[in-house]
Amino acid sequence: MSNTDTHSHGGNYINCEKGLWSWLTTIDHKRIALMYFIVIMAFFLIGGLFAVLLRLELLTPEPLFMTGDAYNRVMTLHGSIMVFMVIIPGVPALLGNFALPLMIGAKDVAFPKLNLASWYCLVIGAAIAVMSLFWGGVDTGWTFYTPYSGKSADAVTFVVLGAFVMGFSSILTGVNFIVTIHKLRAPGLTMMRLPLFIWSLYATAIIQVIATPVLGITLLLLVFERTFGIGIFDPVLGGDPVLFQHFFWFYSHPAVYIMIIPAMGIISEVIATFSQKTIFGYKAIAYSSLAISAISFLVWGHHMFVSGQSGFAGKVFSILTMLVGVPTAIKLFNWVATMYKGRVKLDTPMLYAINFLSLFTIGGVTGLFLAAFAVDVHLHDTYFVVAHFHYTMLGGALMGFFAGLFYWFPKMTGRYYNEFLGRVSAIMTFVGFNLTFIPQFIMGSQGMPRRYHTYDGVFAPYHMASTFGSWIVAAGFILAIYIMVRGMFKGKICTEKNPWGSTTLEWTTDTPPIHENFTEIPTVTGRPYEYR
Amino acid sequence: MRFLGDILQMLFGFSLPEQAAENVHLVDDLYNVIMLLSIVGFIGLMAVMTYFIIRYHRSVNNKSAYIPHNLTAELIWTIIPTIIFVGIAIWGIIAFNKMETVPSNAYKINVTGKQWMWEFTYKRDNLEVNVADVMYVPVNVPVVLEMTATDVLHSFYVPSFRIKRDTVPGMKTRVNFTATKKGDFKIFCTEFCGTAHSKMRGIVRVVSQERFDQWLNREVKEANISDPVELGLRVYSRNCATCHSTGTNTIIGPGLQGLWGSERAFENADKLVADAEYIRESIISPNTKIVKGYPAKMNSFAGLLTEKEIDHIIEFIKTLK
Amino acid sequence: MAGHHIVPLKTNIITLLSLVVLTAVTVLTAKFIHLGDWGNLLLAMFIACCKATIVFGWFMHLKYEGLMNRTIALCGGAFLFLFILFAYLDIFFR
Amino acid sequence: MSTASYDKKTQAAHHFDSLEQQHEASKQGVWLFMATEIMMFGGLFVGYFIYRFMYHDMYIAGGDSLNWKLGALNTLVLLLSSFTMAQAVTETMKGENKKALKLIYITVACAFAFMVVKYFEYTAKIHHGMFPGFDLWKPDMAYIAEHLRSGFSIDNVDPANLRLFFVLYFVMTGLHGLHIIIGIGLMFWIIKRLKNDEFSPKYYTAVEGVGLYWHIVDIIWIFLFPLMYLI
Repeated sequence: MSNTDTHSHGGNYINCEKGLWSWLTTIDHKRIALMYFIVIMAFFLIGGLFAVLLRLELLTPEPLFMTGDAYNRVMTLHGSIMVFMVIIPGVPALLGNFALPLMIGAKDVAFPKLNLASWYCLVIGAAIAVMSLFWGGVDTGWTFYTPYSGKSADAVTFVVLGAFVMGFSSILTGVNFIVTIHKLRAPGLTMMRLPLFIWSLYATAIIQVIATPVLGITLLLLVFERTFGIGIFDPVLGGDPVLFQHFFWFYSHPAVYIMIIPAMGIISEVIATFSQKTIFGYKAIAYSSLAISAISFLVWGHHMFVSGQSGFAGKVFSILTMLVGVPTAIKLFNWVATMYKGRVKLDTPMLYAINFLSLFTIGGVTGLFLAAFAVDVHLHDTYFVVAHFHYTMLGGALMGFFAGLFYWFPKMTGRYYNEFLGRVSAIMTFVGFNLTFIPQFIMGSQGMPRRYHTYDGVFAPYHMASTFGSWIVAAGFILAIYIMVRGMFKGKICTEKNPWGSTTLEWTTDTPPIHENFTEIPTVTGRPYEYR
Repeated sequence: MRFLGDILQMLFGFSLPEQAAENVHLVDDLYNVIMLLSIVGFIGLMAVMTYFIIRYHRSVNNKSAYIPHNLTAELIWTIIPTIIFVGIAIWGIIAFNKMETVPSNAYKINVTGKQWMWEFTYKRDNLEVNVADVMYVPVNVPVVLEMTATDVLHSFYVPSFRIKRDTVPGMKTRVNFTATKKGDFKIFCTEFCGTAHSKMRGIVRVVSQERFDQWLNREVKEANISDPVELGLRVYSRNCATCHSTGTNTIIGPGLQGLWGSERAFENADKLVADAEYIRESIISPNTKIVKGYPAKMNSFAGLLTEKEIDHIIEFIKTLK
Repeated sequence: MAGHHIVPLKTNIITLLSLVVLTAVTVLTAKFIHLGDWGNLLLAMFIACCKATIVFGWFMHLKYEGLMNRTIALCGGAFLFLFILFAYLDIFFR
Repeated sequence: MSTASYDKKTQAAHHFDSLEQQHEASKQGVWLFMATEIMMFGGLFVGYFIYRFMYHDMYIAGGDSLNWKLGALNTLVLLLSSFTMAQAVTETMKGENKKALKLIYITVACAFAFMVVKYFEYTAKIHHGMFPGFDLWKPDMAYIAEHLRSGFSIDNVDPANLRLFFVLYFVMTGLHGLHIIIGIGLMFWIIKRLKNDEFSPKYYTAVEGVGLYWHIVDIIWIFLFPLMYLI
């Protein structure tokens, strides 16, 4: 039934074609995933370097080695690189691209050329954004709030244009995934038999398609304001800076769910496999992914409780924000319930999954403080918020991302990574992360504001502890990436189709998969997690 | 609720700043309740998870059960979190409403946030007094702040009063509090506003009513003194002090000591002797002549300073030998 | 398959005429009937929505399409409406 | 007429099972892309509604100073082009590539007509100093007062806020014009392929995709016209 294709010949997808040109013009989703790996890991290291520089600078209340402007630029670059170039493309583009067609029994994504185009969008957009460094960097914070971003002499236009182009990478990936999930499922694979990682990619794709265009038009208006001098958000002409915040957060809050829902999908897969037990409440987890992506469009106002938004709007947003917390709580309970009466094994992916469970639970409950109106008035724009979103983004999205990377590593590269060092890196990141961000919660509740280059002496001990923690978490992640890169080239060869004993489709084909994924398309008979 | 705060403080050091205004206990009580619920929830979930990992580890248990779902359990952990979360939201809204209602006899002070300093304007029988960085406030008197900004977004935040509101250029925002404790309380700017965002701090000085009236009378009297150098000092302290020192050291801009009559070298113009015309021009449009080695960071003060005030500054700079 | 429904010329002409008529209606109501600023705005938007649904239905074959494409078109409109609603929520009560 | 460069497409790409599945997939992909177009222009419409609520008199003054007759003409031109595009899709589905080619030519002609009318409108506005960008903003208040409808007075029209109306006017209609130009490019692509006689009743995905895009651009103008010119 699968018609033979002219240019697929022996060997797996990595060595079936040689030469850089064959990689740069590939339309094979697995190769595009590896190309995303290189780009995303490079930017993760650069962003992480900026984070360590920031923490080093904040070791003492007085400036250490940066001026005010330099600190603002490093702070903005850390934010922009991590958000636009690492976490938003991270799980969906890298692991989604690799695993989606394999898990639904398809030969490739629906629009392979579009898939390659979204990789180029990310690379070109990132190049444009990085060009801003040559014109003095950007010092507006990754949120580009007007009127400061309209007036700042820095090269804001470059980063904004870069983010605009990278937005297309996100939109095209979203379109690709929705059509693939709808049209290319293997025979017998109904929607309710889809693995939960596919459900999470589907929910994420909906957000990517609906929310990213609004960011596109917002950034375009900001570029017009800076280049043509039309002052749409400029208060001198009566423009309303709070309107920019509405536009920006209408995208950026669903964007934080683009970051976390795919990671949740990976956690469902990893916990089911490493507990060797059927996932608990399959329907509940699948529908809560959709519920989160639906409600996420109605909650953006909780970023603007104190920004001049009307009190009434704040109250409505406060209640809706609490509602978006409920599906997340349901997922957490279902994951822990999956471990009940299972056969739990603590390999590296499972350790990262447990990192996710613990850190993301803290991230979730601290969200309650910020969603309660009166408490947010006190805690808004303090280090409490910084710690909250690092717990959800780094503790949640990135831990899920690394769990997925280690989980699919044998299938992607056909080699094993060093298991012992993997576990060490999981523990190091957990310890270092908590040492970095628990003190920030305490500082934040005492009123230490965000984005401060010099601060009040009373907060010095907390900053010091946080800086020490940042060294440990940086070492942990560098070790994790080192293990993966070394494993790719020197790891023990893995030809076993199903090293972890999982029941989803991607483990039925050989390691690493051939160009067309399956020699013949499997037919699915039961639900995805049938661990009898 | 008070004992709850003390227990938590003892346990986790999550001490909130001191309670120096009315209605602050509302925020602290809700904060402590959420903290308690979070700690109980988190430790509970982690304990159950750890128990499952140890009890059902692969080395101990070799047969995993087939439990696809359990309706009662799922209903419980859907309904209970919804009730708790929405309950917290409603409590937060009620607390906000109470903090938000402005009593009718509130004393009005105008706050203006400008790039990297706070300015407060008091009205006393149709006379306006501008004060920088330190805001005097009578104790146990409800105060309402009507705030705006002149250039970019700032945010007026006093942790001890648990109040915070952005100051938006072109828009009036208000926040109100009733100070209950005397003393100095820190003001922070919490909306990113550029180079010296972290230096934009001030103090709320809560004093007794008599002490406040005495201070205000002195300020009003000072407001209409005639000596230009004295006035020049006042204008300098309110607008220029953050970036230019009266000595020779650089804060962000060049120091002003010995400026009058000295020769100035520029990045984009040829040298000239500093005179009244040069000082006036560098206040109105600073970027036409940028002193060598300094960034073009200064905003124009056109429209912010009257001609008279610029004259006073020039007189004041003349005295800086 | 539902996708291959051929829309006859007659239907296309009727659709075009109805759109032209509705354009005339919207011009006339806006120019000569004054219902106050909110009235005019809502009326104009209502007529524009009718025209949009006509174009969606007949010109873009949504009437003959499966459920999925209709939900996509509906989602686009619904999320935009929610965005406008919540933005107004802030501006009204400021 | 050069013979078709390759035989009529009867075989789907390697990862699709059938041509039918590929057609449905690409149509769904185009529909998702249309949702992104709706959301992108939606952002501008939200900006328009908010500023209209905040500066109502300025929007009435700005709207009245536009020439609504040209707007109405443009609307009719676009509706006609929508009709010819829809009919072209029908003809391709019936295999009548010749007729479809003629209809697409008419659509391209309408698109050019639309851009020409737009050019005259823009030059008239810039002539009256109403372009909000660079330093061309020298609003000719007399011209605006003269066109202002009864019941509204010119003195509560603040030129600074009026500039906001023209910012949105030029951004929205400019971006819409850009989409028309992209549409013209797409249609030339379809014309080239029609000339190659590539389409057949079994394979006409590209024509339908460009048709959907063109109808969405028409719908955006259907909303833009009353908001800007009439109310």
